[in-house]
Order: sequence, then structure tokens, then C-alpha cells
Amino acid sequence: MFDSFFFSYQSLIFAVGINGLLALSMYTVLAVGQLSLGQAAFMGIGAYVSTLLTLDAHWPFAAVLLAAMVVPALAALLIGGPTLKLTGVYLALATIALGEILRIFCNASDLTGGALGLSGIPNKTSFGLIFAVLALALAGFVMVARSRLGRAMEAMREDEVAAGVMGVNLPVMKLGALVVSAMLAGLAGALNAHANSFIGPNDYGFDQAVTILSFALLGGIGSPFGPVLGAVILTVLPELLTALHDFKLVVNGFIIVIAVLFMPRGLLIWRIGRVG
Amino acid sequence: MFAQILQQLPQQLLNGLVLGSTYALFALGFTLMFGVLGVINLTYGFYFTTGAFLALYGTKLLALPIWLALPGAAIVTGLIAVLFDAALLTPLRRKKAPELASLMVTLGATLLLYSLMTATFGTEIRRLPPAVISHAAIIVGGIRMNWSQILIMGTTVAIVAALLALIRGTRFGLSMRALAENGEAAQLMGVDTDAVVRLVSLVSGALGATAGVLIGLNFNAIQPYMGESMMLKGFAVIIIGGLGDIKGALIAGLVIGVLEVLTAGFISSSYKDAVGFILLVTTLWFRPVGLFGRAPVKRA
Amino acid sequence: MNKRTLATLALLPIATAAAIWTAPAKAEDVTIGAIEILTGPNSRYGVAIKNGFDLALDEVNKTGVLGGKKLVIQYEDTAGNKDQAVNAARKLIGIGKVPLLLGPTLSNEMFAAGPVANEQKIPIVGTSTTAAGITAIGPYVFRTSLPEGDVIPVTLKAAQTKFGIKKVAVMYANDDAFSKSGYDVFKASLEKLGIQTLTTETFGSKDSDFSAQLTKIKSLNPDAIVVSALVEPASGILLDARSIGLDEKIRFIGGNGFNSPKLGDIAGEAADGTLVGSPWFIAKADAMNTKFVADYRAKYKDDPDQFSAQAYDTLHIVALAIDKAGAAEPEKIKAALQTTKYTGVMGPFSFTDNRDPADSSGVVVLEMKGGKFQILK
Amino acid sequence: MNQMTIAPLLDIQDLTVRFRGLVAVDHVSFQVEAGTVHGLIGPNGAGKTTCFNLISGLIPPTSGSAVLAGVALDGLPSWKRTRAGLSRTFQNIRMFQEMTVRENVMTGMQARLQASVPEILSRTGRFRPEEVAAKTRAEELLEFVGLTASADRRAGDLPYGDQRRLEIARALASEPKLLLLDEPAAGMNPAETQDLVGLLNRLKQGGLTLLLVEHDMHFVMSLCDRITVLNFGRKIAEGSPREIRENPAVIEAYLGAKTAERLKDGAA
Repeated sequence: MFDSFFFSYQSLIFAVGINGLLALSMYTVLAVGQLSLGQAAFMGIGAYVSTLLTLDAHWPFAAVLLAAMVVPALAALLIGGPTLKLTGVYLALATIALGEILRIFCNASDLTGGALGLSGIPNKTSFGLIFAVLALALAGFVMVARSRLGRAMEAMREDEVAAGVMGVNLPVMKLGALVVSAMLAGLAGALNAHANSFIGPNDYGFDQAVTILSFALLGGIGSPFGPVLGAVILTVLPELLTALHDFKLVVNGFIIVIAVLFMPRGLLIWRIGRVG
Repeated sequence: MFAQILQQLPQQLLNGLVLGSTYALFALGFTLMFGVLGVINLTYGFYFTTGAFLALYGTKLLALPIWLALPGAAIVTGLIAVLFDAALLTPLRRKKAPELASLMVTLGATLLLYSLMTATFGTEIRRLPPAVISHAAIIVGGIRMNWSQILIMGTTVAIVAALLALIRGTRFGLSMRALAENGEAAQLMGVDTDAVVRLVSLVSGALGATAGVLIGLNFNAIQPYMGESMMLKGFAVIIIGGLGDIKGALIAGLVIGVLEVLTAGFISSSYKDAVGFILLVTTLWFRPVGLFGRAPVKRA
Repeated sequence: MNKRTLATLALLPIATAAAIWTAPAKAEDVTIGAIEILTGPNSRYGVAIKNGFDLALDEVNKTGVLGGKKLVIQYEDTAGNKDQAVNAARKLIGIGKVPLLLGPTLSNEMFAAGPVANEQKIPIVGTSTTAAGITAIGPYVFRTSLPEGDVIPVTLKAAQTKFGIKKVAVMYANDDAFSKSGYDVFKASLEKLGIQTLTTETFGSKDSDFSAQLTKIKSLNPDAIVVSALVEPASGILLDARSIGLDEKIRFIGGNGFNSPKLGDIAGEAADGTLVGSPWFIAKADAMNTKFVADYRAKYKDDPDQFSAQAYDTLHIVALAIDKAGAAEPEKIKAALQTTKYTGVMGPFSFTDNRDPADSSGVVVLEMKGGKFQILK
Repeated sequence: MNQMTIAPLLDIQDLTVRFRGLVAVDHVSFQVEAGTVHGLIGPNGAGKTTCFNLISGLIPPTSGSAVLAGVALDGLPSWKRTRAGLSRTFQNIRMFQEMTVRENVMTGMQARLQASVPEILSRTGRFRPEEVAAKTRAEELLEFVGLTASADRRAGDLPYGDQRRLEIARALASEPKLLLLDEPAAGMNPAETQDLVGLLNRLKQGGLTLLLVEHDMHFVMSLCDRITVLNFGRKIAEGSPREIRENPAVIEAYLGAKTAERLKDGAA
């Protein structure tokens, strides 16, 4: 019974873990008071890089995963370098541009298979791997939260000017957060690609970016557990209430509006301490 | 072969100017909203769509002539924009929430509204009745154009002129500039900031709707998601032109339009849509305030 | 909140879902699964397919399969999302224990769901998946729809012999898998027939301005313009071509996306002269087709399209295969499918060794005249 | 000035900033001597807070320079200035409201904590000793400002006067050489103000240098060693509290402003 249950819901269970990672990647940026709409693009870069390395270069999976983190990180440097000196709006808009450039390039290039995407990706992701990565990431975030970095991050989110006056190295923190978030998203993209056997350029568009944002805002960013909770709910709920399928995007949009206006702390109002 | 390709140049330049005018026309209300209210209001793309749909149903169901349907759609959309601003952004202004909060709330609202519109109207492309405007070609010196193209270019220039006159030459414009400069100070100086916010929303919403109607007319295509792809281009236009800069938006729009068309005509149409975004990222690296913007005043 | 509570939270709703999920059929029925787009913006394809299945199912169940057992189709909706297609395949196989799957609607979805069925050794039969490479997924993946590779050469050949077309310009929507795969076939067929391609232009499937591409094409003076796109941008191109003053003698040749009455509805006169190949045409005059169209109209108060026709034939083929297999077992059904022969509304049908349709003699070339398609004479 | 043997702690030269044509601070120069309490006063809109924002690096000056203990601050962002020994409070308290009182104070120590990311992730190396020391120091500072009992409360929930004191504790946490206080007594009742004077006096006795902007004249006069007066962005006077009290230009600036205010009120 459990076997058939697990088989039937395998993609859903994998999606819970992968979306949890994506939610954490969004959390990393939101936690320093920035907004990135490029998480889907970072995920896509990770997915494409890993797929090409697996299919064409036959790299070992561990090296593939590493590359799927490094390349998005470089893209984050490219986008974050100039924008993080400016107000947060610029980063948000520049990351949208990154997503569009990626989509246009993937559609135009033969290397990426154009709109047909890449298929026949071997299944190398396992339940254990996804959830071990998620648990490790959560543990890392808890360690960081309860330290000088956690205090600096929360200070930046609440009042960037005051955080600067406290001596928080704003540019390094912002760029660091963006790079880490890009690495997490890239890793999630690689794990996803190697769980689904098929990727296409339209999986990493604007809608996906906004969906990732809604995970984080629904769960709340008082602690790293909030966004993961949000991801779990928004992944599983549409499976339970099939009526939600049709209105997935409506629900995501609604959650963002409500979260910003009426429940800025999200569902998980518990806030993680910042003392080690 | 090359001569053949080159012979299309004058026509392609016109195509580029028309396309660029649509980008500029779209971006005007968007950049005005940012310039005065200081928020990237993503619902703007929805006003664009709404205007087009209102005009569509106005001409189809009520059999209105376009010169009535257009201002009607503009005014109704302007009022919707005022309502949305009051519901979504005014509470955040009161709370003095961080600027990204307003970006996020309009992002959520846009997603919600687009999805609802798609659910209601479907993704089918609709068209204004062909009788609305003549699509007959006018040929000048070998270059073909039609009335709707001339209308787009003319309206864009006229709106830029009108906006600049409004901002520079009127009392209302002065209040807008004061609000743009510093909200609290403007309030102290006796500016009714709430009224200015409402008026700017009204004007921007109406501009968005006007753009939607004219662009829908010119390209013969009206559908719920038309605002979304335009919005993505709109970001490029307003950043390259300098956030909040009316003249900058006009120039950036035209530059992007012409470059896109030239890319399609002479390099590869696959990379046509990348032009604006690559220009955007390049602008951020080398001239973050936009090609025509001034150094921003940072408020502590 | 610690990690264990979190894990419990994650699994609880899934467990509940499994509990609510019930297999509706009675034990003596033969239940097969179908994965289609039944909701969302692309649902018209999935609904047309479902209508075709259901019409055929009524006919099949007059006698039943395997000596009188009722054939039941359990539908799962994908809303056009490939992740949901995978979920649906897993649910139908894991919990529904179906011996055969029909669908999914889109080639994209098949590329995602096909490997799951193939790995579990459950035959999966696509009725509308026309992209190249579908049956290469594995030995359990079949399709009854003619791949574009069988239809497009027929169209191009007709254009070449009837209208003497020698050089063409090619356009396709490069952000859409369906259009891209059609383009790949066009490219190969054009090369094979020795037709010169002057330029290849792309656009986005949501674009509404094609003037830059068409102006360039106009300057190159092609005999015809070959387009692979869905009907919405396709009709936009036809309208734009008229307004940039492209010579009316230049014909448009379309892929499967053009094969829709909507093309004439939207583009009107601008569409006249457009050529398209189709595995099926509503006005095909044979008795079987006439009956199908009449029954369909009676049941659904609407005209059938190629998707319903393909689905209608497919269900008959599948029912025959199940009977031939003698048991509702995946392995036996797979073997039976491989040798089933059937003549339906699409014409004579059997599978090749690679599980694609063997016969493309049913393909007709259509020409647009006065906003309506008719068979090219 | 020429009798000075050591350089001043803060040396401001020709500081100027223009906002779109408006000169908010106009060639202002002054020095703050180590170990003193220096007041910066002037009518509303004189440019005092703008001056603070320039010194702490929140806005870039159009021209002019600032040197803190021999370190040129020009062009440094605010967080580097903090690391050079500058700290400040804000006119309209900028607390990290969601954090606890203790966390707020510990955030003030950003500039001095060194634990690297690997050390933080693995809880090894400098991390533990540093964090323990930081906690201890936070306790001391909270005790100093009298907030020990509130250490674990959410900072945003503190009463106004306590928030002012917390902000000072947070600013002290970076162990500054110079502390800028922007209207520290604003909104306090007389008793709270009295406490604050005591607190600041203790800081001064501890050897800390203070530069403060304040409207409460009694407060300024009783606390400051030296006072600089600004009006319309320009420095109009400087001297001891006694000298300033008797300076005609200062009296006129305040009186003029007051009269103007009265006229405006009358008209309204």
C-alpha cells in the first residue's frame, strides 16, 4: 500500500521538497529587505546547466550539482553588481530582465533545444537527496539567523539606513544574499530537472517567479521555516482541492496581496531569535 | 541579396518608430506614476488591458464610435486606477511601509486580475470592428503606413507635450513635483497630497487605457495578457529612460523600438525581444540613473 | 516548530488526499485512464478529445469488451501543466491500477508523463501528440495521431507540383513547443523537396506585431511563406501581411496549427489561398465519416474537429486491442496494439514497429477560400 | 585654536550640500574636541539634521570634508564610518522594532564582531567566545541605561522614553569615539529629560565625546561645553553656552524665526 501511495504521489512529494528549497532561496533575499523576481531564472539556469552537463558532458552528478550552483551565482553577480547600490526597485526589475533574457536565449538556441526543451534526463534525484539538502539548508539558515549575520539581516530588512549606521556592510550582505539565493535556486532547478526527465524554457517564467514569492509571503519570513511551510501548503493544497488547480495563479496573487496588506508576518508568526 | 535587404531600411525605420511609439505610449503613464508616487505600480499593465477591453465592448455592444469609446474607456479606467490605489497603496503609504511592499502588493494584484480576466474572457485574441478605423495604406516615397500608425505616433508626441506642460506650467504640476521631491515636506507646504495622489492615479490610469485602445487598434489584437508582455518592455523603457522621466521614456521607447526592428530585419528575429532587456542590464552597469535621468537624490 | 512537525505537516494532507481518492469502477469493469486538458485556457483541445472518446465508448459498450465487460475511462485533468500530467499518470498507475493510458493532450506533457508510464511498463497512447520523438520515449509509448512529419511533406509536395513553388520564406513561433516541432519538420521537408529557403524568421506566440519580419520577407520576394504557429499568431500574420502590402499571389502554407476554422473567422479574406494539410476533414464523404459527424453533432450540438476524430478512432483501436489481448493486462494489450488493424474516420490504420501510425493515405490538403477550408483540387 | 596641542576629534571643513538648487548646508566648518559635549543648534530648517546626515554618510556632500580622529571620512559609506568610530541616534527613533531589546543592542556591535561564515555555520572558532562576550556587553549597556528588565521585550513595544534610551545603548554598543545625538530629549517629560542629562553626563565622565542637536535650550546650556549655531544652512556663531546666550546674531535668528512663526499662526 505504501509503495503504491509513494509511487502515485512521488512527483508531489518531490515538488514539496524542491519548492521548499525555492522558498528558502526567496527567503534569503527577502530577509535582507530586497526583492528578486529572478528566482525562477536562477532555477532555470541551474536546470539547463545541469541537464546539459549530464546529457552532453556526462559529468558525475555531484559535479553537475556544484556547477548548477556556481553558474547561477555568476548570473547573480552580473545582475546584483550594479543594482545593489541602487534602491531595491532596480534589483527587482533587473531580475525580471534576467528571466526574459534567459527565456529568449533558450528559445533561440539550438544548444538548449529551443521551445522543445531537453528531454530524456536520467532520474538521479532521490527522495533522500532532496530532503537532506532541504534539511541541511534549513539548519544552515538557523545557524546564520542566530548570529551577527542574522541580526544584520533583520536590521537591514527593518531599516536599511539604520542598519548601515550600525556598521552592517550593506553591499556585501546584499550581494552575498543574492548569490546564496541564486545557488539554492540553481540547486533546486538541477534536482527538479533530474527528477522530471524533461525541461522547457517556459517552466522558468514570470509566473513561476511570482509563485515562489507567494510561498515565502504566505509562510512568512520571521524564520526560515515560514517560507518552507508556505511552499508545502501551496504545493499540496491544489492537489487536495482540485478546484484550486484552475485558480492557482489567482490564489497566489491573492495570497501576495493579503500577506503584504494584512498579515506581513505570514502564517508562521513565530520569529526566530537572533542571539547565538 | 544584401541590396535587397538594404532596400527595406526606410520601411523598417518606420516600423521601428511605430513600435517604439507604442512602447513610449505605454510607458508614459507608468513612469509618471513612479515619478510622482514613487512606486512601481504593476497594476498599470492591467489598466492597459482594461482600457482595450472597455473600448472593445463599447464599440461592439454599445456601437459607440471610437472617438467616444476611447475617452470613455480612459475615464472609467482612470477611476478604477484611483480605486486600486486607494485599496492597495494608500494603506501602505499610511504605514510608511518599505517601497518594495508596494511593488509586491501590485504584483500580487496584477497576477490576480490577469488570471481572473483570463478565466472570464479566455486567451482568445479579440479585434475591434474593422470599420473603427481605416487600415488602408498611405504610400509616401515608397514607405507604407496607415492611419492607426499615424494616430499612435501623433498621440504619443501630443501626450508627452501635454504632460510636460502640465508638470512644468500648472499649479497642479507644482504640487506633483513637490510630492515627488518629498511627501512630508509637500504636506507641510500645504499641498493636499491625497488629492494629488488621486489625480495622478486618474491621469496614469487614463493614459494606460488610451495606450491599450490605440495599440490594440493598431495591432488588431486585444487579449487579457496583452498588458503583461507590454509591462516587461515597459520596465526596460522606464529604466533606460530614467525612472520618472517623461522625455526619457519617449526617447527610450523609440530607441528600443527602432533597435528591435533593425535587429529583426538585419540580424536575427530570435533576438528581437532581447534588445530591450540587454540594453536595460547594460544601462544599469554604466549609467544606472538611465540614459537621460539626473543623479537621484537619496533620502535618508 | 521542529523538523518532525514540519514533516508531519507535509505528509498529512497527502495522506488525506489518498484516502479521499476512490476508484469509481466496479471490479468486473475494464478501467483505462485518460490524461487530458479538461480545464484552463487550452481545454478546448482536451474537451474535443474527451467528446471523441465518449462517443466511441458508447458504441463500444453496446457489446462491451472481453466478452461483455464494460469499458470505463477514468479521466484526469492536467490543465495543460506537464507536472500535473505526471501526477495524473502516477495516480492512474499507482492507485487506479489501469492497464492502459490514453493521452496526454500536448506533446510537452507526453515528454514528461510518457517516461513514467514506460518505466512502469504501462502502454500509453497519445491521440494528439504530433511532435517528433514522442515514440522514441520508449517501447510502451504509442500514438495514433499522424506526426507532423507525415502530414507536412504532403502539403509541401502539393504546393510544389500545383503552384510551382521554388523559394520560400519560413516563419515560426520559437517560444512554443508545438510550433517549433512543426518548424523542424518543415525545414527537413523543404530540404528534401529541394525548395530553397530564403530566410527563417521567428516571433513570440503572444506577439501581435509582425511587420519587421514581414517587411524583410517582402524584400526577398519569395513564392510562398511557410508558417508554423498556433492559430492566433497565424491569423495575426495573415492580417499584417495584407497591411504591409505583400503581393496577394504569395501563398501561405501552414502547419497543423493553421488547421482550424478560426483562421478564416479571424483573418477573413486575408487568409484566402492558405494551404494546410490535415489527417482528417469534416467534409470527407465516406460513410463512416458522415455517420461520425452526424452522431457527434447529435450528441454535442457542435462540429467535431480533428482532435475528436483522432480520439474517436483511437478508442475503437484500443477496444479492439483489449479484446484481442484477451485480458486487461498491460503486457498483453501492448502486444495486441502492435498488430491491431482498423479502418476509421481517418482512414486505414495500423502501427509501425516504432508504434507510430503506418498509413498516411488519409491526409488531405486544404485550401482556404472565402474564409472556409475546402479540399484542394 | 593655535594653543591646541592635539588635533580635534572631529574636524568639519566647508561642508556644503545642495538639493536641486536649494543650499541646505552652506560652507559649514567646526571642530569637536575630544572629551567634550558639543551642541549644534539653530531654528527649524537650519540644516542641523542634514549636517548629521552628512557626517554619518547618509547623504553625499556637494563639497567639503570631514575628518574623524585623523581618518578622512569623505566618500565612505555610513557603515565604514561606524567602523571608524562614529555612532549616532535619530531624531525620529529608528529602532529595529521586531527585534528584542537585547538583539537591538547586539546589532550595534556589528562593526566589532569578526566570526566568519564557516565559524558561524559550525559554531566553532571565534563564534562562541565572541557571542558570549557580546551578550555580556549587551547586559552591561542595558543596565547602564536602565533597561535590564526589558531585555527580552520586543523593542517596538517599549514606551517612547525607553526607546530613546535603548537607541543610545545601541549606539554605544559599537564603542564609538564620537556619538551624534539627534534631539535625544524630544518628546520626553521633564523627569525623563532629567534622567537623560544624568546619563549623558556619566558618558562624558567616561571620556566619550558627544555632538548633539537639541531644541530644549535649558538641556543644551546645562550640558554643552561648546555650541555651534546654524541658521539657513550657515554657521552664524560658535562659543561657550554663555557666549552663545549673549550673541546678538543668535538671538535675532531665534527671535526672527519665532516672530515669523507667530505671524504665520496668526494668519492661519
